[in-house]
Amino acid sequence: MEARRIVKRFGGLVAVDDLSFAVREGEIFGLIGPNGSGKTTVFNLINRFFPPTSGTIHFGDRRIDVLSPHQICALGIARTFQVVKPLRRMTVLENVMTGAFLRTGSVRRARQKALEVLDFCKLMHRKDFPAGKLTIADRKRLEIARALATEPRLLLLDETAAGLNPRETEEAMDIIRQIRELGVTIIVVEHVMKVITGICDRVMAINFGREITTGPPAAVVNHPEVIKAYLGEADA
Amino acid sequence: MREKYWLWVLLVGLAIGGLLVAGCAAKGPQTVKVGVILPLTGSEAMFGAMEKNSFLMAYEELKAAGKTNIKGKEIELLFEDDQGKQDVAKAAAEKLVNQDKVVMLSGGYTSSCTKVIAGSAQSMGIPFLIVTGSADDITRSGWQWVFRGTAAPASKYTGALWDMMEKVIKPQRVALIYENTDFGTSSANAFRKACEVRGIKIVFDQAYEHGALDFKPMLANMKQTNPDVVFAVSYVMDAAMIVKQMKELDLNTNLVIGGGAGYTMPEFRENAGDASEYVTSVSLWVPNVAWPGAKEYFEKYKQKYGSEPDYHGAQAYATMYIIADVLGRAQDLTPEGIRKALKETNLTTIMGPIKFEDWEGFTNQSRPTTYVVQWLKGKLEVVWPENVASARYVFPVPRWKERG
Amino acid sequence: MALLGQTVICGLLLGGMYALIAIGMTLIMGVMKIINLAHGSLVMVGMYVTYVCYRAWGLDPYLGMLVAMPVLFLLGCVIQHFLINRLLEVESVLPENQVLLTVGISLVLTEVIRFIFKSDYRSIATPYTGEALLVGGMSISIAMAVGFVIAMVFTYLLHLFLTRTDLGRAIRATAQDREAAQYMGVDARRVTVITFGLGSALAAAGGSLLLPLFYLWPDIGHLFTAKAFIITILGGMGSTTGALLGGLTLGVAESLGATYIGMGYKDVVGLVIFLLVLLFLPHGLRSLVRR
Amino acid sequence: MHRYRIWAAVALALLALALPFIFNSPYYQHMLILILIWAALGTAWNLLGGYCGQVSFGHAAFFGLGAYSAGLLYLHLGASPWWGMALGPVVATLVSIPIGLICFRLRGPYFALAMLALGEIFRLVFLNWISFTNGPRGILMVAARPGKILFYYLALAILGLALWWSYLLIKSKFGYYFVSIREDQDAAEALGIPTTRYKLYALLPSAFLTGLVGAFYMNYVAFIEPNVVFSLGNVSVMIILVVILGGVATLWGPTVGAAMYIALGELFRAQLGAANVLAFGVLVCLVILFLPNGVVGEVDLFKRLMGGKRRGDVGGSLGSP
Repeated sequence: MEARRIVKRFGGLVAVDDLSFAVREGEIFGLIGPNGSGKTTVFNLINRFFPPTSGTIHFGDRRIDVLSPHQICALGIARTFQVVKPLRRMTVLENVMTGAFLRTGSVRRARQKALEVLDFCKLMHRKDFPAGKLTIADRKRLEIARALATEPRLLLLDETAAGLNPRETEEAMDIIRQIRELGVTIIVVEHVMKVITGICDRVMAINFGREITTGPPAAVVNHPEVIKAYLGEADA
Repeated sequence: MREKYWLWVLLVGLAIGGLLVAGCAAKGPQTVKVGVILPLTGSEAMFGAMEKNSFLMAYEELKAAGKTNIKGKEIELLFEDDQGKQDVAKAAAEKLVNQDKVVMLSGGYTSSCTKVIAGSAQSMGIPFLIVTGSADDITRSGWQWVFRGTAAPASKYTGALWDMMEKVIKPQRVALIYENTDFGTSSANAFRKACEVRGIKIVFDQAYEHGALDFKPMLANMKQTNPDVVFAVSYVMDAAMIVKQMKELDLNTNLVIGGGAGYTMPEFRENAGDASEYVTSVSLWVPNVAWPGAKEYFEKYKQKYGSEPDYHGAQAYATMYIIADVLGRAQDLTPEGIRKALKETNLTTIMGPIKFEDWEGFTNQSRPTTYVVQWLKGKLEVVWPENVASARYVFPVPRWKERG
Repeated sequence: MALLGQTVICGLLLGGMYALIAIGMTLIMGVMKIINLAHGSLVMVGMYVTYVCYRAWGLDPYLGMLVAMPVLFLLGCVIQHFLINRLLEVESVLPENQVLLTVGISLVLTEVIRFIFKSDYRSIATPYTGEALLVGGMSISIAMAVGFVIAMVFTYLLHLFLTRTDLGRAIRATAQDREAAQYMGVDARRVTVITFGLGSALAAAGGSLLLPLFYLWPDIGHLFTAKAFIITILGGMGSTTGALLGGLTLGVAESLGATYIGMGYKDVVGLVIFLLVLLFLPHGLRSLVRR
Repeated sequence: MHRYRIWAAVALALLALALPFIFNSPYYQHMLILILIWAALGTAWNLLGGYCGQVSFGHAAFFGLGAYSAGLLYLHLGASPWWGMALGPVVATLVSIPIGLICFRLRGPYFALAMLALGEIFRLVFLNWISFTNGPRGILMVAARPGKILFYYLALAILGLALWWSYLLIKSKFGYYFVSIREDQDAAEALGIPTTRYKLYALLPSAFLTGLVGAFYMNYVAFIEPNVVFSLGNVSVMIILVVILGGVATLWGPTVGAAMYIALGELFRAQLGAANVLAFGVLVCLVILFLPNGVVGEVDLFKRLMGGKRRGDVGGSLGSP
């Protein structure tokens, strides 16, 4: 996946400013930056919740910034939401089945697929629970499971570890690693540095929608500009 | 959860039990039941209530005179509410005929409900005597079970008016406005045809939806066409709004003629105030009409219910008299027997003589007597035909600015 | 030319009346995000209160309004507190069952009034009823002009209230983001109750202004509900200036439609504009002005 | 459990077939037909409004179009309005396509109001376009008509069709997609669901069935006018009322709601005189306050009996087995 010089303006505000990056197949790519630096906007541009003001996005050899979100998902890019969006009055199983239906029209096969995914994400014990009544950790996991059920080649994870306790965070990291084993490319947006340094192959730090630096996690996290950006946030 | 459980058990129980109870009328002493379907709730309820009151008043009078006793059985009126909705009217008709076993139906206020009741009565073979519903096609459908006595077909309200038009008004340029209801469009169609026959030019012709706040755009438009006579078919309060706004616009014509309904009612004068003066209208009935009993009805109603009745009430009152007369004459109280008796009716009521005849494509339709009335000094006076006039007409009417 | 002038004037004056009724609704819709089908019935109840004041004490409708508004404020608070808020708290598949609740409320209000006052048409005759100024061949109804001015004053006062007072700001905050407002210490429940009361009071004011011009019967409410919706959407939910703009637009559009297309189609004109705005200007006409 | 449900379904079907003979009076049969009419309308609306969450306040448009298809055939061509049963649903479906494509851009209350406006536009156009529709005078059919039993079975067949389609749709991929669109449109879109297209898939059968019922209504009542069949208050809103009373997004909810609406409405009308509408209004408020998801939606026992939803679930949704 590659983004070329993407820009997004909301009225006078520039949320993403001339950002270019490429994600290699099979890697876990981290995206960090202080609050409001434009990370989630990047996701929203990739799966085209809104169109970029300028610039192009490519997936494989297809230009995807002209497609609609559901077409992008059909191409194999799935995402989770920072503010989780469970289908509240459906059970966990039904949630995941909804994702699985992208690749099959058969209820039986969708259920089978969903059960596999639930097993993979260790949500089996919650399968008949209404999604609206899950704990935060389970909801985050449900987001991942649902996205996985669409059989993506690229998975966008938006703050999967936010709000989780250390043990839950560990579990989440395990799951992400296992997903990569399946051959899925992953982009994570994360605040929790432990996750970034623990699983990412490469990390890009952004602030005010602009790239600060890209490189191996350890280098980026210790980059003076990055520290300044986070400190700046702490001051404010 | 527990209380909810009981609530739905209650609801379902009510629903199932409800229908059974609804149909089974209490079995009282032997009576001759007559079903009357009127709008007692909903936006037409005002007239429904007036008609129900009038029915009851007539019933009491008849009872006092011993005329409600038919071969040893009392007439019993069963009122049903149609809410002004046609489904409900149909349900009411079915219920009255099949559950309550009425011998005949009456009522019918709005055209749509009357049509549906008439259709049901026809297919069930039960006589239906209409009180108010005035759509032409009700008595033009060849339905032998449907009778209309006190109400004229919408297109026939203007009989007396055309006589006066030819002799007195002699209009050149007429403006026609009407509400887009069955009554309004039927009246307008008939009026257009009558103008065509006489070579009168219609310079403005427009329908409106009833209940508008502001008629000025339409009236200002009309003013530009410079009509000498306005013919307007309107519901009660629209009528008041229209003449008030004519005054505000200083729209002067030789005469404003209402096509019945709205322009003759007490509420019209109350709301329009002095703008109602000189407004002329066709009418089926006025309190000071010559038929015996009309004035007494008006006074008695006013005393008893505290408000002035209009021709709708008179229609209901007269209908009750027709019903008593018909049931009294009927050989037997089967539908066929009552139908025969209806057909032979020759009765003078406060609405004039009632005789169910077949004419001009109508069946079982009494020939209406119509009048031209005019608001003079705040009172509704009959001005045409001249032989029954209670006051002399004013024509042409003074301009707005010349009025005191 | 006089015809066009007359048409526009009529439209503007009428639009002012519409606006006052709609402002009540835009407040309610803005804060609660619900479609209140009982709004017209509240207008109707307000008109009856003013009518009773006139009949019982000879109170001019413009003064009777001052009685009707508090009464309706209370009624609105009661409806919101005991009925609608209750429903907001229960889990339901479609939030739209609130709409049905307002249908029920509207039925009940209408029928209760019918029980008390019967279905009779009622109207009042003030000295200024039916009086008009004639300016250059164009007629301006006195009662409408007065109503228009009062409507403008109310709109302005409401605008001040919403922007200058704490309570007003709390209402606006709740309208924008209920959860965020709650985090910041706004008692959203109380705000909704007050908003509904305020909306009802404004509905009563709008009704009272119409009383000298129009007439009254229990089913009159239906006439206003649809208009208020159209205006609310035209103006953008929750915006007082938007409602004013929407009211005037609808008034003028209806008038022009009535003059140049035909009286029967005037409502179609309003509805088509409504649809177009809904589709192409999601935040209402206000977004045109802002740009 | 499964066998038990099949027997229940067979028993229900037999009961439905036998009802007009149990209530062997035209009055009760009329009530039953009205219940079937409203049940079918509610079931059709429920597909779009209940499952897919697109609350339409304009279904009177489809109902009226169906009714007028039959009526206009009779008026202009003198054809039997029975042909309208074929034409009506097709017209309603065709008209629903552009309506859907336009209005599905809108969400929540905006969609509801756009549909409301459309319904009203249809009413006003049919009212004023007198040369084509006969305007407010409506269309009155004067012809000998078959008895109630035939109408009953026809209405039953329509309701059967509506339930059958609903069942097939909600048990399949479509059902899952509809509900996910209702629950969260963004999430659905991100899961690869073309939301506008699936909303249309819910609208098409909904409009088709509503038009079919409209055409049936013309045949049954034999008189229509724009203010009756395109009514906002008496058609569009009442359809929603029926669904919410019975149970949103449940297969049997609309049928139960229709039975309550007609039976209680008629009971009140016949017993309470002028207070009937007031009593009905109070009842509506009570039901919505205490059973916000309708009778079927709230009652577990009922749900399991009717195959609606397993126990342990809240607020009736999918109706999956």
